Amino acid sequence: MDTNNTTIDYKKERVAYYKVLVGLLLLTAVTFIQPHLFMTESTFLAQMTIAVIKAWLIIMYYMHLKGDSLIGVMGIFSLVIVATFMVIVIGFDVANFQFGAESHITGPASAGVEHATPVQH
Amino acid sequence: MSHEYIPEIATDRDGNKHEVQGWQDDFYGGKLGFWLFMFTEVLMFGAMFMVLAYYNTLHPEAFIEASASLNRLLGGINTVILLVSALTMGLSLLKMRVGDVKGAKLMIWATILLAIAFLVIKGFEWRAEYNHGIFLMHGEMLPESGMAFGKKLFFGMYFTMTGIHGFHIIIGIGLMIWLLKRINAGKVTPAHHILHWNIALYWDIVHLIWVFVFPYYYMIGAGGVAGGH
Amino acid sequence: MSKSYFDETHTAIGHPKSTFMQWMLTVDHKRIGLMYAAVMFTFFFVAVATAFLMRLELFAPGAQFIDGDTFNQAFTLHGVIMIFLFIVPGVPAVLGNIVMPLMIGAKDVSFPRLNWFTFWLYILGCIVALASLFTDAGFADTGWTFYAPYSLTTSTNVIFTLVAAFILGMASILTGLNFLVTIHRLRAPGMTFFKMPLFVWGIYATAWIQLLATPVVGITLILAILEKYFGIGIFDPAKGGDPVLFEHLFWIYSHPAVYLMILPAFGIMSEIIPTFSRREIFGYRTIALSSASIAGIGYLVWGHHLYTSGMADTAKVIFSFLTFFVAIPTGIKFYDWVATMYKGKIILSTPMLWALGTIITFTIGGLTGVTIAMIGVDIHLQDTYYTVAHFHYAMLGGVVFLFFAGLHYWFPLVSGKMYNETHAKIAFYLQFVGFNLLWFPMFIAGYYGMPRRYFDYLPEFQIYHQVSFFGAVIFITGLIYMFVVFFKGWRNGKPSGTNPWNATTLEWHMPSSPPPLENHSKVPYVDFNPYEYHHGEPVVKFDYETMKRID
Amino acid sequence: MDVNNTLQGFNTMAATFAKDVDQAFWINFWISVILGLSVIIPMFYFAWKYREKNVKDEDIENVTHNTALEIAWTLIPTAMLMVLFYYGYTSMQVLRTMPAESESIVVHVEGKKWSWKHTYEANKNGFVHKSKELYVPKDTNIILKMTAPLNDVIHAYFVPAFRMKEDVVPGRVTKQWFHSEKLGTYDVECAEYCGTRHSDMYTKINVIPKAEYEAWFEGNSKVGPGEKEVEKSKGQELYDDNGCAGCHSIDTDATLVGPSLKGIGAKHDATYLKDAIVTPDKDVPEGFTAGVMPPFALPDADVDALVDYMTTGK
Ligand code: HEA
Ligand code: HEA
Ligand code: HEC
Ligand code: CUA
Ligand SMILES: [Cu+2]
Repeated sequence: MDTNNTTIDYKKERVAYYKVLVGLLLLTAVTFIQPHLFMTESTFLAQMTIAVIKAWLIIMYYMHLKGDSLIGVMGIFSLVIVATFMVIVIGFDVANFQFGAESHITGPASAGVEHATPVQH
Repeated sequence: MSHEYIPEIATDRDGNKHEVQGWQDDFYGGKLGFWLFMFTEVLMFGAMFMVLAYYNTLHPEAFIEASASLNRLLGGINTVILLVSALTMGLSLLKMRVGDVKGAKLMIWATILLAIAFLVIKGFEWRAEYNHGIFLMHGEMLPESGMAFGKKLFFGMYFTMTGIHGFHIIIGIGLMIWLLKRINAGKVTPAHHILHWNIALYWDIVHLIWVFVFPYYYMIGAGGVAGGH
Repeated sequence: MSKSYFDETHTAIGHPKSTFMQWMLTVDHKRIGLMYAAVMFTFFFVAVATAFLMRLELFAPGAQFIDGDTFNQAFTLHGVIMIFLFIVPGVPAVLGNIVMPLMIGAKDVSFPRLNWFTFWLYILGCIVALASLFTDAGFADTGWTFYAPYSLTTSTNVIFTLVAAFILGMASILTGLNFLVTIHRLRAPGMTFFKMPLFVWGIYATAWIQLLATPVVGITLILAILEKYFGIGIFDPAKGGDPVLFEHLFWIYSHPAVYLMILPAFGIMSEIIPTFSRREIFGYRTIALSSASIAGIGYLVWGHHLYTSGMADTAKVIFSFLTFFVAIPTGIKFYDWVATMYKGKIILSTPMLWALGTIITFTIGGLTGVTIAMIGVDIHLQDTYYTVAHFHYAMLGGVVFLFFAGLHYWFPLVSGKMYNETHAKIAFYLQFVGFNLLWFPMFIAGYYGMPRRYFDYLPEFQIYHQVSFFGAVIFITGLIYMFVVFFKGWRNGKPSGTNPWNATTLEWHMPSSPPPLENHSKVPYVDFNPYEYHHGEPVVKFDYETMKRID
Repeated sequence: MDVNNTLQGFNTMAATFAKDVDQAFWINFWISVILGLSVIIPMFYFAWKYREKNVKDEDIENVTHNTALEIAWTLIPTAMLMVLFYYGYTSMQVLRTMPAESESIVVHVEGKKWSWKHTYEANKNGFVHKSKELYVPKDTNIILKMTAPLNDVIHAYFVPAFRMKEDVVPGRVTKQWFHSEKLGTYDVECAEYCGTRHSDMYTKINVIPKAEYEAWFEGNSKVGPGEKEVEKSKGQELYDDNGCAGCHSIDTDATLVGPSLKGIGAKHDATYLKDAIVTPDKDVPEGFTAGVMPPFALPDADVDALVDYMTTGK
């Protein structure tokens, strides 16, 4: 089991840190030009994809998870759980929101023009 | 437990010896524990992202509009600040591990400064929003204002999540100051640096959260309303 | 005589001389477990008192001696204490703390000082929870579910309760974290996952739920607080917020939480059945893995609490479908336990009586859970007493009964003494009869449409409530009786010796009774399965000085 | 409402789908009995057969596996569970598949602390019926569109005799429907906890013959069919419509949730009373807490009418 507690080569490790930083900075730059450059029809997806790549870099190199399969598996397990929550709630409940057209919170009133003060009739 | 811990030995029936892991001096255990703690953070923010996605699905246009109105320049600067601070924190741990205690302390100080800079910029952002009438319990966010539901919810979550993230940064600063004290007291040393290691991990997760908070709030509207979902 | 953990201890800070401070600052897992038990025991009287108050009030329709608001506060107090202060920390914090490290041959948990801190966090949570009883606005009247928008608009002191639930959640997370690391790191050499006793498996599965579900309710409570005091809007329909979202977030935690309660309790069952059948357990692996799969599937079924909430029908169907799959691994466990009795030698000691009693009561609780997992039927039964009866059968007739079984089972281990078996058995029968009288009529009342959280009800239902009341009297009598038996056993029971039940797992291989401070004198090497019996005798024997096998 | 209400028809099956739900329940019941006994009978049998006295230590056997049995007790219950899922699903479908609005009567339901209000669509004369109890014709589809005021809480419209229930959520519209084949009066209970008078939030569904319903619906009577119309002042009407009676008694001194309003005119002037309705938290009488009574944003004329009603009883 890799405990990351062994002796290390300072120079080599430092170079790795800088390399990752450059990568992250580049990706940040990409987030800024993306809306004007590519996947403009779905900024959201593009942005989230970039975020996932950034997160992966941080986890693997800055947080030294590379080579640690136990924690890695546990981490994936927790992510899967969060993802499942999302899929169920967003994919099944909200996607089939019932009687939305008549409801106040989703209906035409949500344009916000109508005053939202609770009114008793 | 300052005195040296000598692991116990268990002997099986064939006389082979097996080293026993005690709770004392368990570096990997300490790290594992901290990672587990970070998973709880993932779930906490995961739940908040779920709330965000919930309303995003109900009000896609309003979300993009609201996102477009955030200050991307300040958000971007803050992203870079956090990126660099993750580097300084990493370097400090690296220096600690190779025995350069002084350098490690220096790097922690650098991280603290960057963290404060982050908070200051965030403060300016919030103030500007306040002046635009967008703040909790204020102006456009009141129930009687005419702002669209989607926007209200977007900003409600924006203040909540950046607020809780900012709170994590403040905690992080506290932790780093504590770490410096422990280093000075000789409790955290190159041979025994699990605390340093875990605080570095904490700082990374604070950063990691921002990696998702930033695009979700600042960038999804960057392409204008056309760049929908 | 050698020193036991009652005589000496490690402390978190300094080296206090007074016994009292030694207890307050102790990091020893056994002492911490005992302190949890003592505190829960105190709160249990509060919760039982409120439960009894409700039963008394419901004896006849109309107001008897408390008003509606007080009744609402009573069931909230009862629910909050029972759930957050008692049953969620319950088995893990008491028996998990005391027994789990012993079972895996560890000296303590991985983070003893964190364990100490967690205990005090728990105390803090309890204090905050009960503090609002003494404020002007009074205890929350929201029910333990804190549904928005009610909890956001009521004038009672919900903030205290929300904060308390958050703190208790933190404590629960930290306990789970501590146990996970302990189980991963501190198992005795040779003890692979499939050589762990099944109670440890239960604790392990539970710890994952504590770790990965509690944060969701934590943040939900924070969001509710922010909503109430800063108006962030997410649960406020006037700003477009959706109250149903709160229900999602709440049950994302609170459903897994019910498995968090039951899994360690099932673990207790898996210890007791083989010991008192004097034979190896049937289907060790399936029991172990079913704990894991119950925990896993348990994450996906929270929506069965939302069948009538206005959630999308598609989502209901999916949740209903998934819900049924929890019953399968649970069923496998039950069949395995019963099969364990086959060709064994059944010794009906008190722990075994409790375990067998639970097989009956939890089967009823679980199968009625399956009834309300059917959407169409639950639309009728949701929020009626049928549901209330279901969860009391599951929680009281499942978790609490098994908790009691565990208390009887490990009582000699912890105290070094034996309680009076005859009296303990009488207490069991009283409670078993009382319990069924108390809750079974409620299934019928619920089926006929008696809604829950009703201070007042239609006269048709009176008969059920009255039977129930008498059940409660019998039950609580038995309960008090049982604690008297424990108390007497603790004061002047006969010394039990280290292994009074002829059990096989490691916690019964102690050098002395009660166990010494750092548990086993040496860490054993584990090259055997947890329940090895041969002709009714434990196979594995140790020399307690060196912890070498001598069989 | 006083508590001498009796729950009518809780054990009758009055709606068309009640029999589907009951069928599902009883199928479940018998499957549960079988599955439960499959655990409990062997348990008792083994506990008796292998009781301590009966077994010699040498006879104990460590049986730990039996693949055929294990597969059986996994697959058979699974199959049974799928049967249950199926019936749960189909019974839900009949409950949740709304009939076409053109072939049904649509009634709007508002649930609030602590009263129910039913509002019908306008009839031929353009008159809109509003009623506390629901009146519906036999053998007709009824759709209920339900909601609660934005500053209110969640309730649930539960009709035990029909086996139906759905939450009434502020900000959302939820629906349910029924089709009753039996004349009668059936109780409606509030099944989602909503505070002080949650257990008094009853109303009734009156299933009446079609002709009687038609006659009532097309008329302009302000009360239910068959009831004598009593002359009501505007103020009294408003008092009923807004559910004031849910919290205040006006004929007696009884304190429900808010103070009794009997003789309130003698204690306070009109300005005070107006404020008490529009901004109730301004002056809170002793023994009551702010925040319970919701503010009523009514037109001035209505507030005046209410105040008149409270002070003069007209
Ligand atoms: C310890 C706690 C505990 C446990 C273990 C369970 C177990 C289960 N529960 Fe329960 N439940 C609660 C505590 C618990 N529950 C609480 C507290 C509430 C209400 C909260 C509130 O609203 O305040 C609730 C509410 C609740 C509801 C919502 C009711 C409503 O509000 O309308 C539902 C619906 O599906 C449900 C289902 C189930 C199911 C399917 C199981 C299954 O896990 C049961 C599995 C067990 C068995 C099936 C029995 C044993 C097996 C056999 C004998 C083998 C053969 C049988 C088969 C294979 C079927 N529960
Ligand atoms: C662990 C969970 C638990 C337990 C044990 C009980 C036990 C009891 N409950 Fe409980 N009950 C709930 C959890 C529990 N309840 C919940 C969550 C609700 C819903 C609240 C809501 O609606 O919000 C509820 C609601 C509820 C109602 C419905 C209120 C309503 O809807 O109108 C009623 C009515 O009579 C009731 C009565 C009782 C009674 C008479 C007992 C008796 O059986 C009491 C006897 C007491 C015990 C059996 C205690 C067991 C021992 C201990 C707790 C401590 C031991 C500790 C050590 C030794 C270390 N309860
Ligand atoms: C949800 C419950 C509720 C409803 C509905 C309600 N009230 Fe009240 N009312 C209260 C409470 C509680 C108080 C006392 C606290 C306060 O003044 O806010 C009160 C106070 C009052 C007072 C002041 C009494 C005094 O002695 O000072 C008046 C007048 C009043 N209500 C009139 C009305 C009218 C008219 C309506 C209907 C349009 C109404 N209320 C609806 C709960 C309610
Ligand atoms: Cu309205 Cu309960
Ligand atoms: Cu559940």
